Amino acid sequence: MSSMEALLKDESTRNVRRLLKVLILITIAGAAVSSRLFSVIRFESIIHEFDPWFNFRASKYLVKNGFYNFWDWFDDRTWHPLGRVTGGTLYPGLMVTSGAIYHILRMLSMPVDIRNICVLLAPAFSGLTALATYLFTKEMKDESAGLLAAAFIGIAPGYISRSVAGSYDNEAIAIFLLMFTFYLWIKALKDGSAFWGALCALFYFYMVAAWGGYVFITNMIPLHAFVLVLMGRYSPRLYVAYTSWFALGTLGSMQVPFVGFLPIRSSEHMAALGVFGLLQLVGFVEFVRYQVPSRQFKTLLKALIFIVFALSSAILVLLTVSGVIAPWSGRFYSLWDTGYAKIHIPIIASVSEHQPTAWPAFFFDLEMLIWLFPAGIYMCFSTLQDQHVFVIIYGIMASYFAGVMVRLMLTLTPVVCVSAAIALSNILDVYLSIKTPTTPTVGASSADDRKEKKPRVNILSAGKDSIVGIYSKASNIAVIAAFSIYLFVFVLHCTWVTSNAYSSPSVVLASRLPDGSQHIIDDYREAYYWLRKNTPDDAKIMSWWDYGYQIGGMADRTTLVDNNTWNNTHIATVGKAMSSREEVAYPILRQHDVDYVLVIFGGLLGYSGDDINKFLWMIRIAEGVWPDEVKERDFFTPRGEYRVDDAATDTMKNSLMYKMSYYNYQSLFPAGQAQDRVRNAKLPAVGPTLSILDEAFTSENWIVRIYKVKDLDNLGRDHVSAAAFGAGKKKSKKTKAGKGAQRKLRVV
Amino acid sequence: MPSKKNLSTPSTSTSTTTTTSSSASATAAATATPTNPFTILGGIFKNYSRSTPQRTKLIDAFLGFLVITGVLQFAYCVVAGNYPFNAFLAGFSATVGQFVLTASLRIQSNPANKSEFASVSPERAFADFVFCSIILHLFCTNFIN
Amino acid sequence: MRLQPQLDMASRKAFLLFFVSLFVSWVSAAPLTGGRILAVIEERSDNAKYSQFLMDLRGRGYDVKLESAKKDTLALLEHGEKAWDHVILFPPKSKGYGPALTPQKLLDFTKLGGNILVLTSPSSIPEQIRELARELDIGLPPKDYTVVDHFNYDTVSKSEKHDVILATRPAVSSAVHNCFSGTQDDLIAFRGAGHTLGNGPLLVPILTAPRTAYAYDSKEDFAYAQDPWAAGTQMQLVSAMQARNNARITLVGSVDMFSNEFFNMKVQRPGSTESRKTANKEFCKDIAAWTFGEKGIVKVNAIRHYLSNEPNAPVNPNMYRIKNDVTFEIELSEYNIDRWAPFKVSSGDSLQLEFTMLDPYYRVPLLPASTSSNYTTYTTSFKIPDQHGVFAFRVNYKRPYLTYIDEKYSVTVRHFAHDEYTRSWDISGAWVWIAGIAVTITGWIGFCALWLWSAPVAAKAGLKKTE
Amino acid sequence: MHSTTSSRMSFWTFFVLAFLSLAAAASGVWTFEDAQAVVAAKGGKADAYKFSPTKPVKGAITLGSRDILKVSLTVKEGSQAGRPHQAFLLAQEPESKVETFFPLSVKELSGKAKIDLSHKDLPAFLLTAPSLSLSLVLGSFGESAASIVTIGNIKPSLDPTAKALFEKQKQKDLGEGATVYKAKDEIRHIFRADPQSPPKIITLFFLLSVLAGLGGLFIVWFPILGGNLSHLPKALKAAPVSHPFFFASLLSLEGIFFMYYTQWNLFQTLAGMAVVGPVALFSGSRALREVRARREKGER
Repeated sequence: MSSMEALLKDESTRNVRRLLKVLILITIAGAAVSSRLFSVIRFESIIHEFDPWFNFRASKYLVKNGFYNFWDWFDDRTWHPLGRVTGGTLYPGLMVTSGAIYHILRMLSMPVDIRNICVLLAPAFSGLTALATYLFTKEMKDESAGLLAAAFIGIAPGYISRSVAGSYDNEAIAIFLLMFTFYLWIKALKDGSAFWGALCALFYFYMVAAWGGYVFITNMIPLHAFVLVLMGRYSPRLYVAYTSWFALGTLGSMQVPFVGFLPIRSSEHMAALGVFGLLQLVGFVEFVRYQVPSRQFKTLLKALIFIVFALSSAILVLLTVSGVIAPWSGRFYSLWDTGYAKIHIPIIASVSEHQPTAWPAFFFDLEMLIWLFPAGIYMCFSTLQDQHVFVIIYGIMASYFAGVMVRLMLTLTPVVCVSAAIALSNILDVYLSIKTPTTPTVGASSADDRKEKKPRVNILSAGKDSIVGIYSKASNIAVIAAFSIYLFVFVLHCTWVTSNAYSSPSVVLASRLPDGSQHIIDDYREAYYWLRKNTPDDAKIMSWWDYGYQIGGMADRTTLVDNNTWNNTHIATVGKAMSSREEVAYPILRQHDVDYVLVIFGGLLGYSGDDINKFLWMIRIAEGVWPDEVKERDFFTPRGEYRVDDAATDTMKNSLMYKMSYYNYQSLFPAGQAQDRVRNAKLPAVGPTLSILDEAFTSENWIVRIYKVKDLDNLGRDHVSAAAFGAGKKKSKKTKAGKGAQRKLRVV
Repeated sequence: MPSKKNLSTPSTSTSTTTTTSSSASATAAATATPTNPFTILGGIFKNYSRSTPQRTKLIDAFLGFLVITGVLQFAYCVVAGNYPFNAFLAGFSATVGQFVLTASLRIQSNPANKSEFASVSPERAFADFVFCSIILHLFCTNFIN
Repeated sequence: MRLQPQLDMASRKAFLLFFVSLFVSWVSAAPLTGGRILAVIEERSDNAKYSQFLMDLRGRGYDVKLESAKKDTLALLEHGEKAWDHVILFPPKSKGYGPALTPQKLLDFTKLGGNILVLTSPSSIPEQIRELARELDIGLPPKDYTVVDHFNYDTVSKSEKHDVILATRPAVSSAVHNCFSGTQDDLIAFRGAGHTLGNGPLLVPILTAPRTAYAYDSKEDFAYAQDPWAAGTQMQLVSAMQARNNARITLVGSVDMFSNEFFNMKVQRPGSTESRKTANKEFCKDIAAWTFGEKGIVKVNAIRHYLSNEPNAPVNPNMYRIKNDVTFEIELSEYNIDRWAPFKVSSGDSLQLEFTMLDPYYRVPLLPASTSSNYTTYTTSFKIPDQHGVFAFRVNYKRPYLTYIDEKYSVTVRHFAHDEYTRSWDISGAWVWIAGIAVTITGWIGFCALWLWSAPVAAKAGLKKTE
Repeated sequence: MHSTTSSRMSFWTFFVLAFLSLAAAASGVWTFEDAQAVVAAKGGKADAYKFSPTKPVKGAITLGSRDILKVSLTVKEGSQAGRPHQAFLLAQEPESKVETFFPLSVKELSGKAKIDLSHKDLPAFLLTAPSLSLSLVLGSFGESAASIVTIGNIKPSLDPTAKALFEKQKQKDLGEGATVYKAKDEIRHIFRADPQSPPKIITLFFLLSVLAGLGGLFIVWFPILGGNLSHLPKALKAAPVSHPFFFASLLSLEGIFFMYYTQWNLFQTLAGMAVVGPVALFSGSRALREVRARREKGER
């Protein structure tokens, strides 16, 4: 025990302690990385779900054609025939990062396949995230808290969900950048150094290049500054830090082609601009206040500030209304009003990760942190310095947004980890103090000497003179034991969630056979490779936008729409084709020179994420553009049910999607026994007929079905009658030419 | 005490931009207090020119120059339209950025703020200033195309 | 990676053209689209009736096989390939043609590019032909409905029935490249049934009944045509369907047209004084020639597009940039009986180039630039629209009596690359802001120098300022 | 176009006259007499138009949607009444020459012929036409020459809703025929207008004033505020290497930016900065240490 005291307090052993910290951090990083490798072990080293496939494709393009070609990339393999100015409409940060890594490894004569880099990028950066979180928390409390926070963020499912090996998405690096930018901001604010401010701006720039979520930083930092000003905590340090960050950061963010002039134009960025102006004013006024210590003048100036501020904000509103500044983007609205998207922008509402969060999700993703979180916030309140204000604001905002959108759980997780760590380390400080009341106990476990002016105020051991604290071994042991159990359970939970919930690459599905062994369902890749091998290289594939990126990535074929949903009308066109009758759909298919149509059908396997279940969104989106041609109502039975069995409406039964899904399906079953296992409905005895499409391919479990679009009839007949004739059906004989008005005239 | 006075100098620099506000203050002053705001401003000015070290004045001159350049560019944009817009942004934000950086330098290297900037000596401040400016110039040259 | 498709598409096209030309040179003895004709004729005795017509075909290098429809080895296709290049169906004596010639089989034959010449007579229009006609949207009259015309009948053949109609060739039109309007005052003797056509664009009338003609039931209504089946210009005597794959099916209402009798007949209009020989020989020859692809065959020799104002720009690139100036060229030949000749667009018509993405952004006429011994080069130039995307050069030239030309050549139109915008110093508007940056930087350098090396002169400065 | 029809009409009458005279020589000619066309309006009031082989009805008969046009006449072979094998009323749309026929019912002996014509007898295509020219064709076997006579024009009058309906019907009949193969009308893309630079004079004015600002700065610095570089020798003495290097590296950095602006690409620029940056860093730190020394000596 005494040796331990020595280790913890003695000056001579500082290096040992530093070494210890480094070791701990490395272990944490190791844990963070390794726990994200489940997916590779369970399945294989493969890119996951949807967006990553595009990022992967883009990275390959970058590595192959170099940076400038990537920048000018016009992609004619997607959004046919519109094409996409890909280079100008993506956040290049991720690809450039992996591209750089690729080339560096090359330089070190370690040729690594770009795919492996992409697969393992997210885990690697999660290690860095842990480091960034450590630094951030260190600024908040002390190193022990930092270490705890690093450990938490390392394994918190809320973050793992987006950063397992293979989920090669912007968030993979964005969270690291988020935390590091915040750390630099706090640093710059504390020291009032333009240097740190500039670094913060640089990393902000990197963040902007990497993820659309940069808007969160763009508003968090100004908000922090604004709150500080309101709290009367304006200081030259704030001025220096903020202005240097804003001047460089904004200019930097405008270098990213996709962002362009937004920082000047769009409302999301106006807060930063406003606060910048405000700080200039406040700065000015502060100095003049020093000049003339007359009370009236002070009040006068106060008035002045608010007049000017009101004035500028009024101008801002005016500009927004007059349209000089772009109004808030739809996604942003849906943050404030969850109902908004459903009504106005179905395309956004349809995305699963834009749904509001279910309460259990919080516990599922954060486990015990979620109840330590408020405690941590409270701690911050109790020792309220500038940086703590930041944590508090961050906590409040993030938890609101996380409640609104599932995906924003991601931005909540770090702050939860931080404040939980603060709370827990406070507890440990108290209960691990192996002290006798002779000497006052201040943060025993964190015995490092920090260059902080004010002594760290610790709420649980506030008031130095009166010795408050817990000294009975029993209670110490009890509490510590309890918490170690909590932590233990936490680790168990995280591992379990990671391995079971977040590690499956939705490209390959796993199912358990009766005997409990794992069975891999590989229909997607089967179908995509079929496309790759059996269709001409310039074939155009029409499918719902969810599968666009995968078709582009795995099948390497041209698609009409994909997950980059930039053109609502084009998507609506596909939706219309899917939801209308054959003879209506056919001209659309011809016009977009579609060769193949691909649908996902889970009916046989009971795979619920199939197109019939997404169908309503297609209809809604199409209805948004052609309200009088596609009507959602027509797809519901008079009693308002969405059915596929006998009771389905004719509109439903005649829709292309329905026909493609159930074409020939009945042939699998004894007559009249056809069963849809997803909607568990008994299908009509006679299956749908297709006249404009030929079935080209159906995967093993019928999940993916591909149809070829027929060419125009050689004799200019419509497909239905042509098919009828082919089947040997006779037309009604009509040798008598009609009389009078009935007589058919040739007028061309 | 004089050190404190130094702080007022941005008034020269900022007053060019916020003439409207100062006049507003004048009216408000008339309502708020009998003291004539113009005399106050004059006092400030005299105070400034008397008790500001020449080195600081050099900085202030630079600040003033930046403000004028910025105002000119903005006026040009208003008069002649903002095509090409990126050039306008590059030019204008170059001056604005340079202004705030220089202002930061001025604040940091100000003896009055020793307490605030414990870790930043004037030379360190200058180094930061150079570092930031270089980045600023890089961004601007890249942006103007 | 994405250049690949375009490339091998181009190569495919080139190969095709090469193959076609090869084929042409090889087959130059025999007709362009092959010489094997199956003439389905019931008994050999009839052979004599049409000998002139058949001889004429043989004379033009066809080898004509006469077969009975009843023959059980008769087949249009052998292992999925055409067994014949063309088929002539003479009207059968019995009710039908038999299993070898069901409409389905006939259509499969056309799918593979086989041409069919269908000859009918009022007395025998077999059910297969009726079904076929129904598919083609051609209306055939019931049995025994004959066409008569009390204005243009032949007075020489002392027929009381007025059923030998004297039709004239279709009028010459500036808009339509009509292979059948030969010498205008020809008289064509016709005895048989008429038919009506639907509005489909693939159907073309070849010989239209006179305005005053009508079809009546020659077995019932002797005294008075209460209920004529069709009449006037709405009724066709000879017409054709050219399928999308350019296979041709010609339906003739009168088999007698092709008989030696009619070939040699001298005819006279009511009212006119002198009698003339019929032009049936020539006209039937025209019909056969067109149906079997000796006439009205237009082919694309080559397609070229390139940047107009660059001397050595690559030909047929896969990618252009918005606002490029491009030139498009297409070489067209027309086959005429035995050789390829330059194709000439008729004066009232125009060959058009579309530059389209979803909708055409341009539809401009292609004008003849140069003419060689066997093709004409049509060309046009335009500025690519300021809209990026996958566009297509499309020459969609479909005209009656001519094979369809529908060439679609898709190219990618990209946006400006980062270094293709006009540089800021070229835009006078930007000078002020460039200068702004310049002075800021120079000022900054000066300031650095001052900050580093300026010596304080406190007092003097103070004085200067105050006064 | 109306004029053209009338001219065509006169042509036909002329033709017929010539034809009749010619045929008369040979034998009888199919013709008709006491012919009239009566439009029986719904209101019961009926107005009759008389016409004969030589004199067609002047002007156009308007045929309302409920009206019935009753044409009645007596057919004559030569001079005595008879029944021809062919007795049709032809209705032709003069533009497209599209024509349809209506057989008359003729009494065997009296030769009395009549036909009723109303909207429901006319195909949609003709019904929507502005005007139709009616002609009568009579012909039969035997010697007597057939004859065709234009007897006048009718104007089918449609109320807009009905017209729209028939137009739709017409399109339906056309079917694919709507895409008739012929040259389509020309299309040319219209480009967006390029942004314009402001008049040069304004630009130059502002340009000069900006440059003047720089001049002003130096004036304010050196003469007025008495800025100077007189510490330079001292600095050089104290740190002979680092000061020049520092300043040179700053200059060269700006030079690199200029090159980037004019011709270099990003990577060349970054490489250049990577070379010059460290120099600036080290020499800078040294130089500033020297400056600090001066400050602490109180020389600044």
